[in-house]
Amino acid sequence: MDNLSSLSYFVPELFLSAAILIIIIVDLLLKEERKIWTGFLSAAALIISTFLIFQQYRLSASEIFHGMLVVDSMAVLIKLIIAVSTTVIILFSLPFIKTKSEYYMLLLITTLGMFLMAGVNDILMIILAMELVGLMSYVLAGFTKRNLLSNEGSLKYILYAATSTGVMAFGFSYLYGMTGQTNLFKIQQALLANPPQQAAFFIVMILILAGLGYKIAMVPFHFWLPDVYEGAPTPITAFLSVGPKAAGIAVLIRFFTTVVSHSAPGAALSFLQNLQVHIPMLLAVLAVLTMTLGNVVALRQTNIKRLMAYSSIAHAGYMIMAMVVFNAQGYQAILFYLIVYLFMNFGAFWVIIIMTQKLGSEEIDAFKGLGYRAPYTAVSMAIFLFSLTGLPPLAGFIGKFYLFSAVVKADWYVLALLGVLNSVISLYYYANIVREMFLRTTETQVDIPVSLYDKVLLTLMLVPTVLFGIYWNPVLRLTEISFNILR
Amino acid sequence: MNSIIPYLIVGAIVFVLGIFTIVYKKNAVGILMGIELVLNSVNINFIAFAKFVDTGIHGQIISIFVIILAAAEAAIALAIILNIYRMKATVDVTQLNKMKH
Amino acid sequence: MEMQEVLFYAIMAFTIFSAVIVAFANKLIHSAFALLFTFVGFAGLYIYLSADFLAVTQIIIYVGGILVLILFGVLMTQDIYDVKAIAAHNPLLLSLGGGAFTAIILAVLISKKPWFTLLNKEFEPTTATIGKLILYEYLLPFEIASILLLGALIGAVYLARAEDKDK
Amino acid sequence: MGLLSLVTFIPVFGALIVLLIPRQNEKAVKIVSAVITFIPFVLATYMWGQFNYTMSGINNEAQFQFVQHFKWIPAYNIEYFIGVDGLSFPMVWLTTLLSFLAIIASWNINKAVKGYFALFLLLETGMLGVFVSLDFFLFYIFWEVMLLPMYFLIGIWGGPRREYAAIKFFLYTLLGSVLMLIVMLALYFNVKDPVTGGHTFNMLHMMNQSNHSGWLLGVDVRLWLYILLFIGFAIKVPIFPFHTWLPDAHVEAPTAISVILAGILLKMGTYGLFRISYPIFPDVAVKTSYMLAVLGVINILYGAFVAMAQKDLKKMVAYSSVSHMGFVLLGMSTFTDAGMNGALFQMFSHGMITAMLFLLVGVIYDRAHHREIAGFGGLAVKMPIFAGVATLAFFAALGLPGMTGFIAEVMVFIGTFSVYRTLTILAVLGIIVTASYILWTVQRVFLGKLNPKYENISEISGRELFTLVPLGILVILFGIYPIPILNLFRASMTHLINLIP
Amino acid sequence: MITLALYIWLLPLLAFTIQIFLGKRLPRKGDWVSVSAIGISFALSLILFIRMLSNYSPDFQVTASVPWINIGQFKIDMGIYIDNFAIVMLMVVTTVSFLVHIYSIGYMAGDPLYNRFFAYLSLFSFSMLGLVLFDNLFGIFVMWELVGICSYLLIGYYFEKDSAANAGKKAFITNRIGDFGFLLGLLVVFTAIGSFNLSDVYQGVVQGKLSGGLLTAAGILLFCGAIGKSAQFPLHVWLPDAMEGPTPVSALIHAATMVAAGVYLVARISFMLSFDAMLVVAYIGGFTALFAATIAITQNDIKRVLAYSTISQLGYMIMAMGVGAYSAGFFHLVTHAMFKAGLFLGSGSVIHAMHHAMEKTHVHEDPNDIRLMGGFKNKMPATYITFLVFTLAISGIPFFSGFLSKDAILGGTLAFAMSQSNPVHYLLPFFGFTAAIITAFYMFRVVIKTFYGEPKRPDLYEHIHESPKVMTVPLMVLASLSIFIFYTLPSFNPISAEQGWYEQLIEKPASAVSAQLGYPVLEISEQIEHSAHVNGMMISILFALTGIALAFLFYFWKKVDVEALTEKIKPLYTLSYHKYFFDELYNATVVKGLLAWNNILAWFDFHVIDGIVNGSAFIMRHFSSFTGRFDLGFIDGLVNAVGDLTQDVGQSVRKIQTGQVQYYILGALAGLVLIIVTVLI
Repeated sequence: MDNLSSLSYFVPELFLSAAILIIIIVDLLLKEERKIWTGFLSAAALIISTFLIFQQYRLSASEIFHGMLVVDSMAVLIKLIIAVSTTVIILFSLPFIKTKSEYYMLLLITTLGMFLMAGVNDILMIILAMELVGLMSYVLAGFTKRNLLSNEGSLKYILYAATSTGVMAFGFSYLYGMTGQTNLFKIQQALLANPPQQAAFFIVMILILAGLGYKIAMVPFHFWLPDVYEGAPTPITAFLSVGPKAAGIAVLIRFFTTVVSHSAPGAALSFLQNLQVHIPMLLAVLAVLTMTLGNVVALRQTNIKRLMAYSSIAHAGYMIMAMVVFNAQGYQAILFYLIVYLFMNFGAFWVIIIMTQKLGSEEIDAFKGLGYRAPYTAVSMAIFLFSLTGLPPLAGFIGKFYLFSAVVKADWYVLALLGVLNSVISLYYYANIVREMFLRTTETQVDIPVSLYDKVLLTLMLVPTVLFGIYWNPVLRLTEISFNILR
Repeated sequence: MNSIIPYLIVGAIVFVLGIFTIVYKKNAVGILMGIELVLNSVNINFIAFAKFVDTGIHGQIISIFVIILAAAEAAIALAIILNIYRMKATVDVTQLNKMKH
Repeated sequence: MEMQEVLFYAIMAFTIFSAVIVAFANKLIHSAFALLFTFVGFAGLYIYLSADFLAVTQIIIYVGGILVLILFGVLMTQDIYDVKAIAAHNPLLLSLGGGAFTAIILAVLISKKPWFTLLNKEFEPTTATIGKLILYEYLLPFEIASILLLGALIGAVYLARAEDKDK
Repeated sequence: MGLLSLVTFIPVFGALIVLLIPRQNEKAVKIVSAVITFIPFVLATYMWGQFNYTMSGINNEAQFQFVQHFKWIPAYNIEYFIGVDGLSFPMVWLTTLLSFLAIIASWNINKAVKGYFALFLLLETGMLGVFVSLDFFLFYIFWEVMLLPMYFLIGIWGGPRREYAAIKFFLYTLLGSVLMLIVMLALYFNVKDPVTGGHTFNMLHMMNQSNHSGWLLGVDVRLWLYILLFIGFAIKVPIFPFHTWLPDAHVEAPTAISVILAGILLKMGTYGLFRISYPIFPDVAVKTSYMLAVLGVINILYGAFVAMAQKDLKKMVAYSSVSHMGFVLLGMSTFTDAGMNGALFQMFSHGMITAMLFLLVGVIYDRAHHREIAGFGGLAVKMPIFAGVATLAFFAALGLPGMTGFIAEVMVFIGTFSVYRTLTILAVLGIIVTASYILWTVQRVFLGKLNPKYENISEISGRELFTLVPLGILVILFGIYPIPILNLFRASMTHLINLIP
Repeated sequence: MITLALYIWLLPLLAFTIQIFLGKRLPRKGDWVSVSAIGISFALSLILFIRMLSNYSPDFQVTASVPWINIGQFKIDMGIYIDNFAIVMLMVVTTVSFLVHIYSIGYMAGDPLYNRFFAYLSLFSFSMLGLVLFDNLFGIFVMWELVGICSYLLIGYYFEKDSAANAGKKAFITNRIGDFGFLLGLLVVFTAIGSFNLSDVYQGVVQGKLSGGLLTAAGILLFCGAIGKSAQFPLHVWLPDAMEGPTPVSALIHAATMVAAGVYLVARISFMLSFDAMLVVAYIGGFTALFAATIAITQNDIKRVLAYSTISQLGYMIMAMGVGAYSAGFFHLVTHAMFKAGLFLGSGSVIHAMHHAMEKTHVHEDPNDIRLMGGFKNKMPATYITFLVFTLAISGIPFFSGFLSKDAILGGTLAFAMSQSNPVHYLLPFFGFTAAIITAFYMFRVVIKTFYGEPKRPDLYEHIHESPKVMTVPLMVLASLSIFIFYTLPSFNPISAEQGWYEQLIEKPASAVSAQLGYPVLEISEQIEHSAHVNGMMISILFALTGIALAFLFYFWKKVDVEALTEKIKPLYTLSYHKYFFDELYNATVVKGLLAWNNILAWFDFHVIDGIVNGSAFIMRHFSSFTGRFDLGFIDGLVNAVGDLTQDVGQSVRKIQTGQVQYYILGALAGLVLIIVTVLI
């Protein structure tokens, strides 16, 4: 599709770009104490773009901008998740970041980058979109300039990420060399027409995986994540754990489904089968490693943000696990999981954000006796944590249920078994926080005041976490219409 | 010269040297140089393939964008490095390990 | 062997040699200057690859922009007259090992594919083509790149700006 | 209509009501909770009156009673499908009864009262839900819903090592249930609803062997699934060697929770075997039945021996549960009328007897603040009524004729003897050991010279007696005249046995 | 008839219920409730008994049953079965029980738990009557256990005394061991025949559903119950200790009724005893008879002597069952119930007196010790005379009931031995006759030491008084019941009951085994029986008199220096005095062994099962670089251990996260290389 007609498929992104520019201009006009208005505007822009994205469900799946991007239902849903998650993050940030309008601009630009990631279909666009998200994330991770940890995390992030991107780009260059194409569809056709040498192709895939994997913190490309999560301002930590991850998974799914796996009849399938290297098996091993490492290391964390960092690695592992089946059901499960993960993870982070502020510590010990000092918050936190563990009747369980069901359906029993055992391990450290909150008490039981705003946000996260555990049909319907990938 | 192999070899060697630099240098700016080397190796690959493989010149265009990226990355990285230097008076990454385990 | 060919190999050797210096130089400032030569070497190679526009861009952006930036960084963050401060490195063996493994893998990769049987286009100027492509097929990346630069600008400025009002 | 749903969900609504009561008004919380738990008991008793003894249930929806069946998540064919048959109804009734009594027994809770009662009510819904669910997914949800309240109830209101015990319980049982999750999924994808042709979680469809697709009939997979499922249930029972969570959890849990744990939760493991493992994998069940019997005997003997060595009264009772649950396993491994009914009856009977024992331990603990068996002595002098009730309970536990435990054990023995002779002999040996440790305990606690420390110990209070007497009466009543209970089982058990090839 | 029996059976239960709940509040603490209940039962039994006598039909039987458990293949009916056998047993039980109740009013007066005592007595009566009345083995077993519980409760009645509590526990557990066999026997029977009903079992055996080795096994296993309950070797150890209970209890439960239940059971199941099973029964009984008698010689506690004597006499009965002399054995059960109850009540009377004397003089010694007694015949004439009657009866002197029954047994054993080709079986009459001498000897030892001679403790002697009427009257009644007349009616033959109602009405039950096999299990011709009977009578009278004479020689006339003799046969004496060290043996082996075993298992549970993964965590710690948390012992649980393990792994993995970005990059690189290498190679 040519550029002009593509525009109608590009409305949310266009709107967001326009909004960014407007906010930059508005920012110049605002006085220091009024700069929070940029935040409100950003939130409004995101909410509007959420609706705009929703409209895109009506579009038929198609390539736009000469194959640079595709708009299909999966991309739409991922964009939806991203838009909601950024909106929530902005809501999270409003009480804390009132004067620095750059924050909101950067968030919006990142969001734009993630929107692009949801639909990238060209290796140039992959690099570009990921770098757009990456660059903004580096700045956001180091946003508290006066905080050494924040800066340290940010530096590690950029060095690690730049290297990974370099490696990935290097891999892409070879992929380009093998096919002479940059568009993923064309690459696929070229690969089918002229199958590459196996070993070389595999190495290329792994090099690319290094870049894609770093974004979703797949083992062994996860190293940056704990430090960055710990150092970054907590809202940004929360942000990084959902939005970019969703976008990263979208890219991963899209790349592998289009290039490596193709369920279309005929040659495509035989190509995959003839491939000596069993990519699903490779992913399965990596998934198990990812979740196990995340869970096992999380066991010994004392800093709650760091714990959440490792737990987010584990959750990425669960999602990768469902990817190995390479079918609609797996993708649907991942999308479902992303939705519920958004709520429960943000819920937990929101509690961490408000409580670390009030308790003045990020250590888990500091949560001691919270259940009696701020009951509503603590109970909500417990619900989020148990949901993250995957206990019914909470949304997290349903999410995991679909992940495992996709895996079991494809007869990956051992993988499923390792996955559920990992859930059991994860219970230990999640319950550890709960234990601090409820099973232990402090000498002084002073109530911690929680503002109405905090509570409302908490409830906003809590309701879906519980509701989707009991009645999740709407979410299921949403994912059902959304796992369509153009290829 | 009329074969792609020398270019690929140059690309590969520079890539390896880049990775080596990234790992070997203690100074954050040094690491940044390593990254630039890696990106350059990426570029030469793209351009070489554009000449020897592609019917068009997509590779070259990608290279342009990679250069842009390199510039932006360097700018931000240096900004961060400067920030750290301001606070800690060092850019030695081995000393930036307050967060670990 | 033709002159062109000799020159080609000379540039190649020069590039690699400069890159080696970048990697192994003890002083950062040496690395920085070696990096300059590497960039230039690459520009030379680009010409052989019929990428005239790229060669120029390489010189302008890399040498004129990025390298200056890096030099600036080097100078800002350390005392150039203090020799000792930059002498130390990370474990050499470990780093070499890492590099060696990468090299082996790449050797495998390169050797596996019969690359040389592919077409070898004749030289032709590319600037116009690139211009057309960017405004047609690559319009979107081009626009995105602008936003990216805008964002990088905002970010870098924010980070680098000394804020007196903070705290 | 909807009676069963009412029974199941009244407690959870009660929990909401409790949460709305102001924190200071502890009395109101307690009274409301008692009333709330009493309603399901009344309803369940009414249902007993309506119960049709000839309907067998097990794998035939038409044969279930008080059925409610409608779609819940249509996209995945998850249904809200509940109903009772002779297998589940006695458990439902027992659950409502014990929950009510446990609430009464919780009267002296004074820490975070609201939380305690709300969680307790939630727990009750979980337990009832497990017993009434006929959709595997629903079953699983309820199964897990029990975990959370239990964790908190042990962890917050428990004894000194409560944190350890709570997390141990939690991890163990979660481990078991996640294994079940895999089996559930595997079954789901291999069973077709004969009407719609889609996959289904409906247990009854899973029981119809012809609904399974080919590969699941391959014995290997079935065996593995059976084993996974079995481990899941075994942890709950608990079957040796998965039992080590039990002593800790029981010892640290507050009295009422121990009652629930031992009285109801342990039964869920064997209930699961009856309800799910047997009808879905009858062939594998038959093949592995000898192993089950051996495990049962190990449980009986091992539990009894270890119980004898305990110095802590509550731990002793806890291990006695391990021993007594062995009878259930032994009985159900036989597929004979006497054995299966006996196993079920033992579940019912042990639920009451062990509840009594834990209540009694709680009574002592409230007064003495310790549970060292050696630290008591001669309590019968100062607490004759208590000693009398305790003796009754202990005798019931050792299988004295005239009480339910005896009937159950004898039925199990009769059922087993024709199938596994040597094992039965070993199991019968177990009752000697049981008698030994129970009498020894009775002697050390109640008989002999009064320990001067307890010169002023007070006699059991009316409230405490109120929790014990109904159970005592039932234990004797059904011990002399077990027909009402056995009638409940009969049709279902006969049908279940017929299902086993 | 059935209704009557139900009344007889259920009245004591009613009394128990009233007593246990209301006893304390009733006037006189409600003793009258129990007494009148058992009194009515007694009267009703008497009616039954008289009806039986007047009907005069050996084949009389009435049954009635209702379904109890009925599920699928598994059915148990509960019912009542009344025949002459049962009526006689009812009579015995109610008589003794009634008398003991009355006696207890005096004996237990002033006890703080008076009402509970009567409640227990009532419960016991109920259970014992049930045991007699049930028509099926299952019901019998149930009641069997219930009487065991009553016994436990009553032995441990003075629960504040550790010895009493211990004795109760010991009795119960020992009985449980016997019941283990009983239960297995029940299982064998039910598995083979599918019913517990005695007549069904009979039919089943006749039809051959249960035959051969299994039949023998079933018989022996059921007999195991009797071994426990009737305190036969080797499970006899509990009965002497059971004397810790109040004396009326000893009389009722541990002499007259409950311990005889074993005999009753053997009689009831005798139809299914194969020859081998009978031999086992006979030898156990015979050996016990002699074995217990030898212990009784040296005991100084009056009640212990009686206890061992009871064991010995029960041995006789069991032996009689074994040799096929069922009616003789059962006869001995009846007569023994009367005189042994009498002996216990008599000794109770003595003890009661001693007790009071001791209280008066503030002496704290054992009131049961016969070494402190002597010359009581003047102070307690009624007790003395009755006691003498009972002693004569047990010694087997003509004109007393014991003679009739014991003589029948001895004759039976002799006949058995004579009918068998294997001479080894003469051991049985040898056991019997030897025990008879010893019995006469030790019983008179007690009589002499208690009632004759000089008072050994004049201080106590002064305060010795005859017991109240409420206690002596039952003694007299029992004494009169120990005279031959009652058992030989209507013939009045003092040395043979052959013409009496008993021998006429109580017939040897037909053997189902014989019917199954088609030939008699045990055939003893009339001739042999007759000659054995005559010879046996002679020898037994002779032996009894010899025993008495010896006793007088030793203890009355003191012609033989007992001390010197004791010294001479010190080892034997010690053996006997310490009851052949059976308690010690059991304690050292079974009890200690069991406890040790338990501790081993508990240790196993705690350390191995619970620590299995803990252990691996321990090893892990050694191998991994991380050595922290080393001090945590072994004790953490399985989950904790898994946790430890995973946490340690976590800790090790965490170490990779060094905080240096270059190591991160290297790590990723290494991972990348690793993937490629693993996959490509």
